[in-house]
Amino acid sequence: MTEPGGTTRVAAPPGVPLRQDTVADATATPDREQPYAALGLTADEYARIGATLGRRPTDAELAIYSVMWSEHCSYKSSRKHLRQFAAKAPATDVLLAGIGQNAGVVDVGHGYAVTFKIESHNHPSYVEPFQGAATGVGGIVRDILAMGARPVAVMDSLRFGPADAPDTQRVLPGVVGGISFYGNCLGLPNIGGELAFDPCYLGNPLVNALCVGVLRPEDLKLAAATGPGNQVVLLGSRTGPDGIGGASVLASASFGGSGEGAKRPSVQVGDPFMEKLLVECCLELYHAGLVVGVQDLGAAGVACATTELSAGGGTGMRVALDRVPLRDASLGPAEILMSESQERMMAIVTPANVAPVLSICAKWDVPATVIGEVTDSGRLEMTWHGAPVVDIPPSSAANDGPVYDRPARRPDSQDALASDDAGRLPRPAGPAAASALRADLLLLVGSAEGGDKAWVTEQYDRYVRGDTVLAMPHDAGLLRIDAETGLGVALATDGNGRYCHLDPYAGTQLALAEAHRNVAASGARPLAVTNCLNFGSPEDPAVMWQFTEAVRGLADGCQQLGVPVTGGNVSFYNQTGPTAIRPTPVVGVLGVHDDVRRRVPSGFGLPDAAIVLLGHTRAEFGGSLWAWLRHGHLGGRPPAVDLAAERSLADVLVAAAAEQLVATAHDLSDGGLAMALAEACLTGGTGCAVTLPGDAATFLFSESAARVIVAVRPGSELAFRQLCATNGVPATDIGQTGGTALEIAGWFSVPLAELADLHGSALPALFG
Amino acid sequence: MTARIGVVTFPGSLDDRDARRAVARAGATPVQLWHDDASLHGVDAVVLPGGFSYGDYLRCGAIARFAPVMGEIIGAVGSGLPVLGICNGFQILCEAHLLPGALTRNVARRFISRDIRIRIETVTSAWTCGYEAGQEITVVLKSGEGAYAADAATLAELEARGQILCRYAGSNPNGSAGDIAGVVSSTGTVAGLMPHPEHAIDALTGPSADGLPFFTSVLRALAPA
Amino acid sequence: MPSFVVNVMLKPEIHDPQGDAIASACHRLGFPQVASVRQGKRFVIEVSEPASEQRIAELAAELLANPVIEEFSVHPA
Amino acid sequence: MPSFVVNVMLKPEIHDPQGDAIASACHRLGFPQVASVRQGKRFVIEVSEPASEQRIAELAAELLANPVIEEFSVHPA
Ligand SMILES: Nc1ncnc2c1ncn2[C@@H]1O[C@H](COP(=O)(O)OP(=O)(O)O)[C@@H](O)[C@H]1O
Ligand SMILES: [Mg+2]
Repeated sequence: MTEPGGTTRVAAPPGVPLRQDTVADATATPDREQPYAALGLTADEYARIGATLGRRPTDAELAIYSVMWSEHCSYKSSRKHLRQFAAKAPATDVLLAGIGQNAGVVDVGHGYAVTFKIESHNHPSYVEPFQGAATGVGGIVRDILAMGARPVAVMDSLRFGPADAPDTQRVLPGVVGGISFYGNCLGLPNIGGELAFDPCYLGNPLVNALCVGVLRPEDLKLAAATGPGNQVVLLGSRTGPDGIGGASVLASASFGGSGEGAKRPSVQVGDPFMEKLLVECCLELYHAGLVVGVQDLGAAGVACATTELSAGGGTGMRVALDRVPLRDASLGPAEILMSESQERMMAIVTPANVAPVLSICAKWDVPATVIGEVTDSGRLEMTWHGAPVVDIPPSSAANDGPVYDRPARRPDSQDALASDDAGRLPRPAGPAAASALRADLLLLVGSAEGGDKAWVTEQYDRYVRGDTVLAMPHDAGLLRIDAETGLGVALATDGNGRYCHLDPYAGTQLALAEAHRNVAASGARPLAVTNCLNFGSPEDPAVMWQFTEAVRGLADGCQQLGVPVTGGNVSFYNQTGPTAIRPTPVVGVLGVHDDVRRRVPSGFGLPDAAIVLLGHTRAEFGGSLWAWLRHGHLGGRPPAVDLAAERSLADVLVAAAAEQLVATAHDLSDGGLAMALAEACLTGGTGCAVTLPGDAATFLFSESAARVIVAVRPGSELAFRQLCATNGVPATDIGQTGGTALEIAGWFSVPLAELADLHGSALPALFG
Repeated sequence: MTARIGVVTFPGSLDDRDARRAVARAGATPVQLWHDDASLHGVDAVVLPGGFSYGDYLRCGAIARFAPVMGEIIGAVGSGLPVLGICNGFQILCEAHLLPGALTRNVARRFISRDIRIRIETVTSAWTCGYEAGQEITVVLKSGEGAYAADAATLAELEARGQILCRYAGSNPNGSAGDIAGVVSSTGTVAGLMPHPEHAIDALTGPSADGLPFFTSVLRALAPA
Repeated sequence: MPSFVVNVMLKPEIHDPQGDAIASACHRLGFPQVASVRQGKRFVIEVSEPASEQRIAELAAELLANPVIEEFSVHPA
Repeated sequence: MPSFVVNVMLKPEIHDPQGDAIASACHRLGFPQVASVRQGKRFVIEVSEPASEQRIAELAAELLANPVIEEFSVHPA
């Protein structure tokens, strides 16, 4: 059979590799047509590859460029905007590695550093919820491992369609089951996350996973292949035909679509057991000082790891692709390069250390194979059974991808949305107000959004490793890092698609502020930020406007709060047909706790403690949970952002924890004071009696930002009041803890048993 | 000299670190035992920790049971070696037929991680002699296949011989037969339970410190009378 | 390559929550005639050299099934 | 009561880490001739009134197998 380009191909007998498109073929057949468009490259991008190489790419090279220049790997639509994170970053001396690395690394003192990052696995989790979510956890854990750190915890931020939609019944249990399966089996405590529902996520759920790791600063590893002569070792699972839909386009286009071996699944199956072995094995290799550089194999597999390692090292690399251990012998070089098989890492090792590396790998039953070596050629050269199939400058694929300045335009509909003021919604008033307020509280508490998340979080092991100090349902997850000093880190993730829909700039800052507040509530000082930007298609100018506003909002917000963005992830094309999801940036904040023994939980425990509301309450209902659930309304303005107030509030919370002035702190967010009081009562198993200091509906359901409730330790009232005054944080006494009911004086009272029942049955009623 | 208590690490063991910490907290010397090592290194007792040995592939504990170190343990049990299996360790002990019965899928078909109350039923075993009969304690349950199953005759025999180590107090979280949370061999030395006493040794990082007596009990049992 | 199938099912007296849940799901989905469902495991084992059914049964008894709660059968595939 | 068996296996191109782990366990246990193991599910379904194989296949497609990664077959038991 004769290909368009003129090369002759014969169906190879089993066991004999098909002849592949070599560098020599590419030079000899400059005009052969290649399926670049089917691989997602534009004609311009394809031309650029030709110009870089001075010839057409081989199939294998085309595979590399197509994955490396994909939106996912190259950030081609977002890169221009993301630069603000570095440009506006506040001066800090704690950042050991920042944007551009696998994950950001911050120095937390006492000889420890922490690395953390959040990443999306949205689309795979829709196609196959269990495996999609499971491999999402696996992927982010390898990113953390690649920094030289021991992964110590995970979190998950989840968004689904309406809770009662049939497809949510399929997707949610699968996603949660997958996260539970992978995270639990890997031995990483799950210390928090989010769960939200909105019709916009029905055909496009959001599954964002966060991992945090701990290392000694001197053990930091970078993705750099240095030292010509050093060996390239592939560790972990054998490579199979996973997630290489693109490569099969290539295979069928260049091999005439032979039916044999053409089935290429887009679903990857996770093997947490192999990942656990890989983690322990890599950590032992690191501690033995046997690894020069390391990179995880993520979305673009071997293509990504080899180009990034050699580009990162400023070196070259020679790789024999036929040495890659395969699960399916029919794979060719392009497919091997693009395969997304899970549970693999790539390490750079000096020749002398190859033997000890292989023996540690054998101890852990982790397959390990030398597949190449570092060179000083500045070229990434790959062979297939001796024939050159790749010869490119690695940074042309890894760093010099296309960058687009996509048109962004604020849609006119924003004006109408903004003028649809939620302040006009009818609020309980008149003689029936008391029972209406009570009913509204119960509506929120018993909804899928406001209900107890235990149906989800009980599937996650929060105790493994024995260092979890706070986890669900507290405001932040808190981990002990050093048993001697009590040093710990706190983490929280937040996002609010409704606020961002109304105003992506303010909405993103509100997400940042909420995560910041949650971390501070535990007593930890916020230190650094990661983010996952979930948006629709960047080719839609309205989406691009949302995106640019969100990035600007986050960069400005971080600057004002004095916390740098250390890394993150962009997920575009979250849409169903032409309809994009609401813009949903998810922000993760990491804080340092000086002594986790002084942690502050979010539940009321002590009776007879004064409850103090910190911050200003205004009538702000735009985007609120109350407006959404009670009135099905989404319009107007989100709550006002006041980052200076957030900062002062955090200062108060951190000092109050250190001085042990408060027994409880719980931030106010979705559902306002009403939800916060209900949660604090239920979490701690203690009731409260509260007197509202103004308009009841406003105080109960407004979502004004920069607010927290605390329960002050008896005897510390004066000191706490003084602390608030010094920091200029408004503090209003609103009541006392104690009893077995949530009582709003003069309005209504709900027995905790009734509250617990409603709160606890919301998700089980839907998911069994 | 303090007692030396071995904690086995299988590929996929997860709570081995916590078990070692609990052993140390109890005042004994934790000794790391490797699954592939056919020696117990002279330890006085052994803990099989929680986790997902061999990924829990096939059945929980089914593959770990054949590890070389298990051969040593099975041999030493005959001469009175105290062994405690926690969660996955309990599953391994059942798979190895060192304890009767089996652990099956939770009735709710989901992994359950929850703070629960259990009642200590037998205080004559090597691992519970520090408790009072009927004492209720708060510990963590975290398992997907924690429902204890055995045939009626076995259950009756366990009951009659006082081999029920502990029971779920209050509601049965996973569908275990007879609310059984743990069982012990007729010799009182080999014990297994699904909940995790090693996660309950410090109220800072666990639901209580109620689990510590498991680890101090064995020291008492080992001490020369 | 020759291969064998090993079927492993829970013994009838052992509760199968998974099977029960599937049976109720069948009813909800409009399959009222489903009286009961039992879920078991099916292993397909390829052997590189001829192996007797007897040998595979030994493997099943030792590893693939737990005799306390399960029963199995072996067939050439 | 009449009954059917539904066998559900991962599609051949889908990675089966569980099967691989079982295969290595077989080798360690002295069954070196085991070349590969694939683990699937086996459902035994009892029906209270006569049901066609066709109908059970519909049930399998909808409920018992995930067509994205699995394939199934139906047989009278
Ligand atoms: N998907 C999830 N995974 C883990 N923890 C979760 C998840 N969803 C919610 N949580 C936890 O449940 C608790 C309540 O969540 P939420 O009501 O969103 O808190 P907040 O309003 O303070 O942000 C928090 O501790 C949160 O971390
Ligand atoms: Mg929050």
